[in-house]
Amino acid sequence: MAITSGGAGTKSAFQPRIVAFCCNWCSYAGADLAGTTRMSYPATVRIIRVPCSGRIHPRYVLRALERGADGVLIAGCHPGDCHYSTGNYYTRRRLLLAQRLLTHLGFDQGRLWIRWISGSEGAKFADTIRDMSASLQVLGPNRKGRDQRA
Amino acid sequence: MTTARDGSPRRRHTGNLSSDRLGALARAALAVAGPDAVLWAPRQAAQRWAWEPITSPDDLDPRTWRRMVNTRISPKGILLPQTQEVFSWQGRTPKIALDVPPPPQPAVILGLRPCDAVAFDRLDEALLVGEWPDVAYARARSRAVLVTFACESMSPECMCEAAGLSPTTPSGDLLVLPAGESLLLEALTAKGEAVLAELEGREPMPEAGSLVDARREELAGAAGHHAPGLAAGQDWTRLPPADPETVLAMFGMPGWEELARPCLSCGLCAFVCPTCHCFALTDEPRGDTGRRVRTWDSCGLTDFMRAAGGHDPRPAKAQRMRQRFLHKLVYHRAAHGSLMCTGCGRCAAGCPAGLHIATAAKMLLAAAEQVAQDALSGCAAPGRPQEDPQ
Amino acid sequence: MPDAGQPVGYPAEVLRDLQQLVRDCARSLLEQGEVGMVIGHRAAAPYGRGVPAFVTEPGEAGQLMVGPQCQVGIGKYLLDQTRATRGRVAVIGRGCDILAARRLIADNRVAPDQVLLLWVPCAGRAVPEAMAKGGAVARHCLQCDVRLPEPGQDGIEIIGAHLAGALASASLVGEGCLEATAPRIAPAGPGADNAGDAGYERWSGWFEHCLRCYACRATCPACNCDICVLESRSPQWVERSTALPQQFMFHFIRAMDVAGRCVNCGECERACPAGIPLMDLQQLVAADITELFGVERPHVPGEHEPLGIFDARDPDPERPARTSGGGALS
Amino acid sequence: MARIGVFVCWCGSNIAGTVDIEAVTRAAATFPGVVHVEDNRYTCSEPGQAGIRRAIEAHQLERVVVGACSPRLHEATFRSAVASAGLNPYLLQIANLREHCSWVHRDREEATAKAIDLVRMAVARAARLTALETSTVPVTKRAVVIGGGVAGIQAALDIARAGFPVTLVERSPSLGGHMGQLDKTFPTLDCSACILTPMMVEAAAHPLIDVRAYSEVDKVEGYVGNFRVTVRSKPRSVDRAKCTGCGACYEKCPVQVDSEYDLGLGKRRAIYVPFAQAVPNCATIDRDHCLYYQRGRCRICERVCEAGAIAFDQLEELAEIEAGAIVVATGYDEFDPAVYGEYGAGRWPDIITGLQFERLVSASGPTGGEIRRPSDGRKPEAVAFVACVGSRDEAKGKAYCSAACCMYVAKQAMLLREKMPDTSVYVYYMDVRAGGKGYEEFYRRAAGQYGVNYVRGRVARIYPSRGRLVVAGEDTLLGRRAVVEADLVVLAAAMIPSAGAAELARRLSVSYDEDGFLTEAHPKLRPAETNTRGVFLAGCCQGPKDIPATVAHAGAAAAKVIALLSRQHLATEAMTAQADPGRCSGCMSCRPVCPYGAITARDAGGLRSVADVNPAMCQGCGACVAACRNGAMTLLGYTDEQLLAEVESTWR
Repeated sequence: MAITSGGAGTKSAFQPRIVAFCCNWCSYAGADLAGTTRMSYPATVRIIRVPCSGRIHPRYVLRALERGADGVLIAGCHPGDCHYSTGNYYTRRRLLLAQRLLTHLGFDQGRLWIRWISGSEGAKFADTIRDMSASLQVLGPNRKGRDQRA
Repeated sequence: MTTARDGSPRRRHTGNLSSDRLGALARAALAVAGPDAVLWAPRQAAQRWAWEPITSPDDLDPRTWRRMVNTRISPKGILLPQTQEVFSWQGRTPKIALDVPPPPQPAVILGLRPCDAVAFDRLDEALLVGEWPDVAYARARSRAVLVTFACESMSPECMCEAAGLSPTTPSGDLLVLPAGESLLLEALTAKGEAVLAELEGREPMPEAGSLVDARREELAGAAGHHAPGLAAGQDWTRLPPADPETVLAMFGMPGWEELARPCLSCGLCAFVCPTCHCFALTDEPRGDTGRRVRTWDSCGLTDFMRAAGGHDPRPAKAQRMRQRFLHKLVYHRAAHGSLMCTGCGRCAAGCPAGLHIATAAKMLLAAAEQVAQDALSGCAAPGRPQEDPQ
Repeated sequence: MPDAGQPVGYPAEVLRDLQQLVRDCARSLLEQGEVGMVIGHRAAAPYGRGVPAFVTEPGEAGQLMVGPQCQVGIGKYLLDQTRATRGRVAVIGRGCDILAARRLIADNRVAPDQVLLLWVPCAGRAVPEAMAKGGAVARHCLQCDVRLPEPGQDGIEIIGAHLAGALASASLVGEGCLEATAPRIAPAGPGADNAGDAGYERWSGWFEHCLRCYACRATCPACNCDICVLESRSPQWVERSTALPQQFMFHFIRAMDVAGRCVNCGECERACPAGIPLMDLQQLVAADITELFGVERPHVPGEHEPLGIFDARDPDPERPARTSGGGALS
Repeated sequence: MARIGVFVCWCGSNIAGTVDIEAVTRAAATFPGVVHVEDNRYTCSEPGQAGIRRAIEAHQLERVVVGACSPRLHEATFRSAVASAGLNPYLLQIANLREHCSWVHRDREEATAKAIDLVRMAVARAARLTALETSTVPVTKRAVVIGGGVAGIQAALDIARAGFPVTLVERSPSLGGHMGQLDKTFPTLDCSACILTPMMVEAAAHPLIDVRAYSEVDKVEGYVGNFRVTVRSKPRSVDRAKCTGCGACYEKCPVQVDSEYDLGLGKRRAIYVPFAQAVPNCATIDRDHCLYYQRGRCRICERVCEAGAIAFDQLEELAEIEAGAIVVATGYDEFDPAVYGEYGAGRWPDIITGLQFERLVSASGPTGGEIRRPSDGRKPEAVAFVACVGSRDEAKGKAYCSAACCMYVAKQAMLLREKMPDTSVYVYYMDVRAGGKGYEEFYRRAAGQYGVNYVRGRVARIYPSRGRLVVAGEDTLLGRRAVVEADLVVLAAAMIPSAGAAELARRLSVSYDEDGFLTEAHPKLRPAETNTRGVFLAGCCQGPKDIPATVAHAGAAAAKVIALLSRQHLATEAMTAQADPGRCSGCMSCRPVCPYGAITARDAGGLRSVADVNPAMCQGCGACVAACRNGAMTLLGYTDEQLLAEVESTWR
């Protein structure tokens, strides 16, 4: 059931959809590095570039799930390395809480991933997408809070 | 020989049904409403009575309804849904295709209280009378069968008598007067006739005849049948016909500001009200597809009147509240001759700030009397209204 | 007071004394021109429940009442009244009213020097439906930790401190009210019975009945924006239609925006015509805030909002969270 | 609906090899607003860019979407291309078809499907882009350097040498700082004063440097390029213009007090020049001890001063200085070893700190360089040094290493052995950190040819006995007690931020760590900058450093300042936050999360106040937007509408 790297080869019945919000300075650069070093990960992710993970309000997580995502990834600089010095610390608090709130509402905790990926961690970005895709395949498509017309 | 509520001439038609045969009544009504009709009835869930679609009519037990004064939320949503698709679209101009949703399934609304049944008459006046009837509502309404149950008890929230109604007001298509172990039925419209006929077709049923009037007398005289709340002793039908002078006087009353002070500008009163029918039209695009929906709105909400560009003719909550109460007690009456409030009491019970329509009514009655007296004593009319409360 | 149902277990004479103190205090405040208005409660039909009273004349002070029938939270009225009134505005209220006022001050919506807060001890407040039966105390009052005034807070005076003890010992639950006071939702999270699908079904069941009447927002002291994002058309986070996804978005946004700012007054739940147990959500979140960020009593407005500060040692989603329920799936 | 043009890049075979370009262009043509689609082998090439320009004109494009490599590579390129066609450069959106698609996916079908999604998202976002302008702010061509130690002097000189005026503010009566108190410096053992004094003199003499000694920074307002610094000059009671520094006054002054410069080991008069090479060489009256100020009579100095420089009625001066940049060089203080009761510092006069030892061994010191016990003036026969007093000790001191102690202890031990070969020297240490050019060799020389006894282990306690000091410790290498009878004990006390540094940091809205050291903008890449644009760090205020590191740091700060001041105007970020005054309810939840202090509350009338963002200070991170509950705060270029457009078009 696990996705083989690159999503090529064995295509499983269900390909999860991941919306990833990546901060411009670390995680987006990390994703770029994964590309420049020709790593491969499943074609399950759509990256949205933001200046800092601190820009992302938890609303975006639910909106993404509502409009068709099976999982949401929030990726930022490692705590302490934020380009804007503190943004990701607030992100960490806000999204940890959002994750709790979502579980209280009955959403699967694994729908929201929060990861710190630096500009030099192309491999970590690829691994994250691989792991996340695999675990979302186990969880299956998200039906909760999902707009059926989306 | 009398005329039915819907104007159709008829011989008085009644029936006497044992209360454990309620299921039969329900099925008869369903048969009249049509093959794919849905049965709605009050059901208790999480300590509250709510209107729910019923799949097994035989489980209904009228005795349990005796514990219910009324549902927390009015039944208006059954025929006037809070969210209603007007049409959906596909594609982009110039190649765009519109699609109108199919008509709703016919509804049988069983167990209505008179205040809520009368409320549908008010909605009819507001939405069906005139040159441009509300198509969607008309479709739902014309195919619905309303079976009203007279109230055997009242709560401190009840105000129907102040609104000129009573726990036994003939309303809906069929009025049911519970009497011990039997249900006394009285057809009030052609649909009601049809239901009784249907019922008789299935099994012989005795006429209730004079029992109906006796029971009505009985219920009317019964203790606890007089609105115990703030509205006790008020009679809103005594509000004068809305001649311009009186309306101006009421409009200009300085009391609105004070009355509205506690108001929190939520929409609860309108959303629980059985007669409020304002709505908003919004589009819900999804890429190249989408739909236009109409949803309940409330004149109490801050953005109700806000126009594109930001202008708001009623920026102050006192203005919004005045609009609401005058519409309920004066404006609609001027247009259609009836009060827009049936005294169900939901707004008063539910208002998070403890606001009460009877307080406003009291104020209006006083103002009207003042005008009348001034007229008698020949002194000058109040003239121009005061500044809008801001 | 008309047809007041005095809940079982309340020491009536204590309330009477307290009420006298409140009336005297309000009267003298107005007489001496200390304040331009006193916000409190007065009795009104039905049930003789306590509704907001806005007293501006010393002579009107006699209408003020205290006790479990005072259902309506009055702290939030400072938002309007401080702007509409000449002179300071006094709030004579219970712990939750005081916290509501402090919320507005902390949120920069009301200037501290515009208000005078008078804290009256409380023995919980009644549930509307249960009033007729003799009154039941609202669920969240059972967990309330501000029933008795906390001395030594600047800008806050206490009325009837000597009566607090008597009220503290008062039984909180009235006749036939147990079902009204029983918690409806147990904490969610992995393992909990309402985690995952069960929890989702449960909340769907509640949200299906949400009328989007905004009563929860209108009564919430933490929801004090002049213009609300829930009604914003651009960006439009919530559509007007009452489809389930929209309901979840509506309540998620509200819960998230008041997270760490909720004063635990229970107004949202009291006001909800659909009876949605909104306080469950808030109390779960409050517990999380304490557990995750070590913020004690997050419902008491402090110098910083829990989400407006951070600690470099906050639990990290990449490492397994401290306890079940939180942290990222790893 | 804006007219959108889509340009899909093959990037040779880099994209085209995995992505079916033809399919992407076909799909793109159907997206809302798209009126033109074309593909190029290399869109970033000159012909490719020319193609964009042509299309903008030919099809009156209002938005441009480029499907190519990462925006981190060519966003600037394409923006200028768009701009050259007369379109606002911010009306461009890039879809990352290479790094995020063709290079990471092998399956052509999947990659193509994803590429189409990425272009759709870009188109949806582009439709909601708005034209943005970068505004500019003028730059005041002056720097203020706070702190007159070696870091401040170095920074001031570098900036002045580049031709920019500098105001150098020093709290004490003279420049020099701690380096001025040192005797010799490691690893070269050259005399500290000999290398510092010329710098001090040059600074004082430099036409572009305005030295304000005996002064402090009161207030800092404004922002990068436009600071207003209020400097308060304390009254010296001596006319600096007239004073020749002849010294007659302090010869005659009857009052003696402990000398700050000699750290209590020596005395000075109530009117004094802190040390011989002081700059400015101008006397100062210590009003707290001067008889005239205390008792109302004396005025001997006034009588003996031939220059007539004494000015008892001098008042403090407040000067508001306009500056474009600020350098913080407030340096360090010595950690108070009294915290370690067991070491007896402060209780026994012969237990001194490293800095005190410098004065003791210095030829300009109270003993003229003769090493004598403070208590009885005897020559010490045995001296013990204790390293890491306060450093590397989370329990009682500081967690960090003070970086310079190991080396200066070695240096001081050497100097001792040089001056008094028959004095035995012991050094108690945890480990010797000699990372630096020539440092390790230096330490080996001390331990080797200079015969300094290094004892690895912490000292348990120090107590007097029979006129000497017993240093009881443990030799962890030999695993036995190491007890030494010494006549003098030197505690290498940790470096801590100088008093008031945190207060200053708050005034500059610069953050500082739990130890009070000011925080740099980035630990690796921006060590001399802070998160407050226009404020820079030099020397130990940022963390413990030795002299070479301090000077290097100061030079780095100076370079940044020069780069800043050499600009006529500063372009502000185009993508900054903006508060909608109509929607903002003034809760100011945005203020605390802004790392740049760019948000203030503005009175909006009617008892309302609203948030206000200073675009010159905002760096566009968007933290305030996420903190704003009702959507009053917007980040231009990353608005909710734009991001939601992407989210909602992700798979459709």
